[in-house]
Amino acid sequence: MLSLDQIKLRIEQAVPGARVELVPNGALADQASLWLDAAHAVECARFLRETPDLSFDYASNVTGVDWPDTTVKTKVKKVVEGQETDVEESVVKPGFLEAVYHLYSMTRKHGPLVIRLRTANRTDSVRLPSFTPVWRGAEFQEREIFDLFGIVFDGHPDLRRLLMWDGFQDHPMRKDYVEPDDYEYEPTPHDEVLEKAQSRAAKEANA
Amino acid sequence: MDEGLRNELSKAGVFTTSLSELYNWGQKNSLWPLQFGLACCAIEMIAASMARFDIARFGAEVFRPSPRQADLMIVAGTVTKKMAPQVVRLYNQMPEPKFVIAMGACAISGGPFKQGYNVLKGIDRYIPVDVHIPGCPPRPEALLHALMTLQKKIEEQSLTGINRPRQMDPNQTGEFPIPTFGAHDLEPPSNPEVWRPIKIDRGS
Amino acid sequence: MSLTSTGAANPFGALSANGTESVQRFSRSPKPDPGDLGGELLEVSMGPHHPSTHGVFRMDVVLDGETVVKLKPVFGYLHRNHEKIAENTSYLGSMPYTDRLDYLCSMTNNWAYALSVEKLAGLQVPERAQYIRVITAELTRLLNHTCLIGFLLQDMGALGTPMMYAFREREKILDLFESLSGARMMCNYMRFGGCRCELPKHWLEQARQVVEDFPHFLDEFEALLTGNEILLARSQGVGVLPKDLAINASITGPMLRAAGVGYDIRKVDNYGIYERFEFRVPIGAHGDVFDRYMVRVLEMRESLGILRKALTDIPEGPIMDPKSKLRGFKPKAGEAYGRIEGPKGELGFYLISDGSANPFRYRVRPPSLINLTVLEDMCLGHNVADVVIILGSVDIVLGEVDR
Amino acid sequence: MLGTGLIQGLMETAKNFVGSYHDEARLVTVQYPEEKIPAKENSRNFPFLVYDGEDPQAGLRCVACQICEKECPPKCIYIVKSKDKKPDYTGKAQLYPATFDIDVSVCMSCQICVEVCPFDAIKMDQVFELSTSDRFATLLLKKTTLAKPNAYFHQIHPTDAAEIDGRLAEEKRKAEEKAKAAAAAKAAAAAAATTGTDPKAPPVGGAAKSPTN
Amino acid sequence: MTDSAYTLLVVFLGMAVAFAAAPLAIAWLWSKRFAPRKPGTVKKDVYECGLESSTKNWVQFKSDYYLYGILFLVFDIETVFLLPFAVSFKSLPIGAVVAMLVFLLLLVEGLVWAWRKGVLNWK
Repeated sequence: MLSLDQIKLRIEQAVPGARVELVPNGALADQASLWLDAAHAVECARFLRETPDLSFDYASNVTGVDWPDTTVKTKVKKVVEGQETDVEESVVKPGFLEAVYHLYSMTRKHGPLVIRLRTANRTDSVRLPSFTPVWRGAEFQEREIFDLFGIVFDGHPDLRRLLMWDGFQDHPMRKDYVEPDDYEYEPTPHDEVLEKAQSRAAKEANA
Repeated sequence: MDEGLRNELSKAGVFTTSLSELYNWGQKNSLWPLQFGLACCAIEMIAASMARFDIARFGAEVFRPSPRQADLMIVAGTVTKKMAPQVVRLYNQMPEPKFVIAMGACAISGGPFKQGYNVLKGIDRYIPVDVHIPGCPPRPEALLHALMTLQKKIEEQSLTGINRPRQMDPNQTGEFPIPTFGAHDLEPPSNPEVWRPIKIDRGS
Repeated sequence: MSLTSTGAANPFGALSANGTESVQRFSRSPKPDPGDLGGELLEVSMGPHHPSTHGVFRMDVVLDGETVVKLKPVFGYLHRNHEKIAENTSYLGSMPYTDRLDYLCSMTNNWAYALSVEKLAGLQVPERAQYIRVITAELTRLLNHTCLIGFLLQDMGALGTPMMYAFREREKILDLFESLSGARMMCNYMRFGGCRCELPKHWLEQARQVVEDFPHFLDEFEALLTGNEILLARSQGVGVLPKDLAINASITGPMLRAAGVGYDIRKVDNYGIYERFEFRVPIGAHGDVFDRYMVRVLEMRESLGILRKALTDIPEGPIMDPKSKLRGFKPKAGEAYGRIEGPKGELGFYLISDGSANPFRYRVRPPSLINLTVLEDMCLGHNVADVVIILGSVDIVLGEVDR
Repeated sequence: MLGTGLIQGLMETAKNFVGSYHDEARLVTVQYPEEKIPAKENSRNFPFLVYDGEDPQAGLRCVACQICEKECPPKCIYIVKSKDKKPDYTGKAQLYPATFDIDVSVCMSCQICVEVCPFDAIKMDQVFELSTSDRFATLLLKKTTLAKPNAYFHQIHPTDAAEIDGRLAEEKRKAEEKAKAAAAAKAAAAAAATTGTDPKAPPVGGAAKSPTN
Repeated sequence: MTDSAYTLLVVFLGMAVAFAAAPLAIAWLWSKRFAPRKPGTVKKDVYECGLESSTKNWVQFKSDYYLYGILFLVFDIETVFLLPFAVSFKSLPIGAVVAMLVFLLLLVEGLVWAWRKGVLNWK
């Protein structure tokens, strides 16, 4: 199988204007991934599937990942009223939603090519191009990501909630989803369940 | 009709019984379970109905697919919030002398999936449960032991008086309200008539 | 409405379903005008509580008489939030939950999860543990395929008899797993870097005994089923899955091999020590229900070959990598995707770790859910009774479909 | 000829039917209440607490370290530490659990608590006949119902019990040796102190080595 | 009352009716005394795999079912005629047996014709 850089070059030649970046993987060197920009993603996907020597014809796994906003604390020297003090500055890095595709080739039998698509942010612009027209195997998995993470896939033939009931609001697999508090009878309370039970008891006590 | 007299008569070949004993004896030995498998416990329920752990010896091997012909509902597996209205509707559609066995940790209290957002923490929030079987999944013999517990419980039923079964008491409810789907949880989260948890005083 | 008999190939010409290629999608007006003999379209939901759906799976089927016109599967009735719970539990704590994913094959679920965590943390597995993993995985494959054939024949109407035979064999294998790991179905036996406990004293002899008796049972099973005309009539030419649609729809496992694509992850990835066993991968020719049945029967015979070889030359030695820690296991930040050839298809675990004791993202690639993508394409034009058999031949387990 | 497969299948079932009268392999049914499948040694159902000696509360091996409470995946163990201490098998003063509840209706019998317990205090039982009609009272097992003697542990898991007892006895022996050595050293120091010289006070007798996991 | 031949018949008729009506009466008494009626909207609802029956199910069926109905009816009546014959065919002369065989043959021939015609084959 070609190395990731060669694939990156091949994609950039084949699809003019496509921005492709390499995303390193801390734990496993051979499973680094390629980030594609949303505009040209579908042409890159078709290119990856059509070219004979790559022929990634099998989208094995489609996963949704929720990267919340991270506050990065940086120590920075600042002059405050004349003295030189260390001031902690926390910069809030905006989070995003991500769809990760693991592609394999059944005809060439070569290993995972990991493709990442990222949304602009987690709140209003959560649209991504759907790969279902290219690989039909991604249909249900993209519906599951829409249901549990909230990424809207343009071009998906039948985008509905896959697992939760239709009247369900919010997307439960996001990190900031608040569960309904239905632990009335809790004989072995633990950490956050204990806090919920105590806050509920307090509310009932003064209510 | 004390026991001593009954023994002599039976030695002499005369067998006496009462109407409720006959009714209970008939009912307990022909419990027809509803074919209602949800998850892993359903496979253990099927294993219990196969050759090795023969459930037919308790008269319960006829698994009726439709609730109209079943009188025992074995809730075998995790009851999720999306499935709970269907479980309560099936329970309501069963003819009246009906019993419920909550098989497995998930059916009793949500079990290992208790912290899930889509898991109902136990089916006794909406329907009355007669026998609980802990275990994940309980062994097929545990299901047979539960059937024996249920049969003992049916044996002690009396046709009249205060602790007669629910279906014979005209003023007890014959139907349990079906929860509807809300924004994050079922509306109402539990049925107060059926779900009366005790208060655990944790002191600390 | 022409009343000419269609000379189909197999013996019971009159009773079998006709070909599927020439079915054109026709949309019938809601209220047919009085002269037309055709009825209206009937919407039926083979709902969550249905004897033929192997659990709580729902299909909204639109019928024109007996022929299926549209079929939409509905999922989520057993969505137990396994991935959300795994994000609040340690790596070791999620291992017993993997037994509950595909609750017919717990050992292969454990292996897939252990394999991807070993990839993530770079752990080595000693020789003896690799052999034990191959033995338990192949026993699980036998278990799963016998159960499936029992359920498939139950769907076809052979109420009970094949299931009784299948479950009698399953109990023998479950006894082996219980004496090894302690529980019949939920073994929780593999750890990251090896296995949890050593084989009991006589376990290997009992396993060899079971593996020797199994071909006798298989011949009995095939004598009962494979030649059976009713099985042939009801499964040949039913639910045909073309080869290129199978690849494009990411179908894996026996369904894919029945469609004619020889893709078996044991041969492709060579994970574990599968390159030491030579076994053939059965491939079907037509991709219909009968081919899926035959591929699974032949796969069981191949697994027996692997088991015989593995049980003879299992070495002595440690079963756990001494370096791997049980508690406080914190792999370094990064991600890994490990996959194995489960009895139902490619079972993969995609783990993203941020260096803490709990995984940041824990994703299971469910072969049953993805194999259902083509359920509608296979069922169009068939009778409702055939939909039941096609669903049975896809071999779904709801714990894995809905996770 | 049409139907040979069917007849072959019927012959198969006939063979099985006749076989079920004499062939042992075909008689698989276990008549549950009367006959019981002999429990396999490793088989596990719900945890129980092991105690040495006679008094269940004093002999408990559990020192309320709450490792099993943290590691339990479905979080079904609840432990409250005691205020005072009691001597454990090596004589060292250890805490003990004031309340130790296991909610059997949540437990998934995965035996992770047994694996992570450094004091071999919790083991897996083989009792599975726990079906009750009253959920709240009987399915929350308290410390009193959980505690079972070491002899019972020997009865259900002979090899594990023997190996653990060997290790515990060996640690007890080492602890006693250390205590004896410490006592001898203290006696020597006291003797030295009385003879006027004031050697540097020898370190206080080493604490008994905590049992290794 | 005059013991004409019919009194025996009337008594026999009364006993037969009583024999049939007795269990029904007991069941009715039992349900009135021990099983009070508690009808509910959900209990009366159509059972549709646990779901609420959304679409209307009184829909105009395809005509092919009609053909199956007719074929079943023919063979149902045939078995009804076979019953008395099966009870008494030992004491019947050869002629009656041949007549019944002709009757059976006609029906089997009808089945073969229908099968050849592909009527059983669902389009």
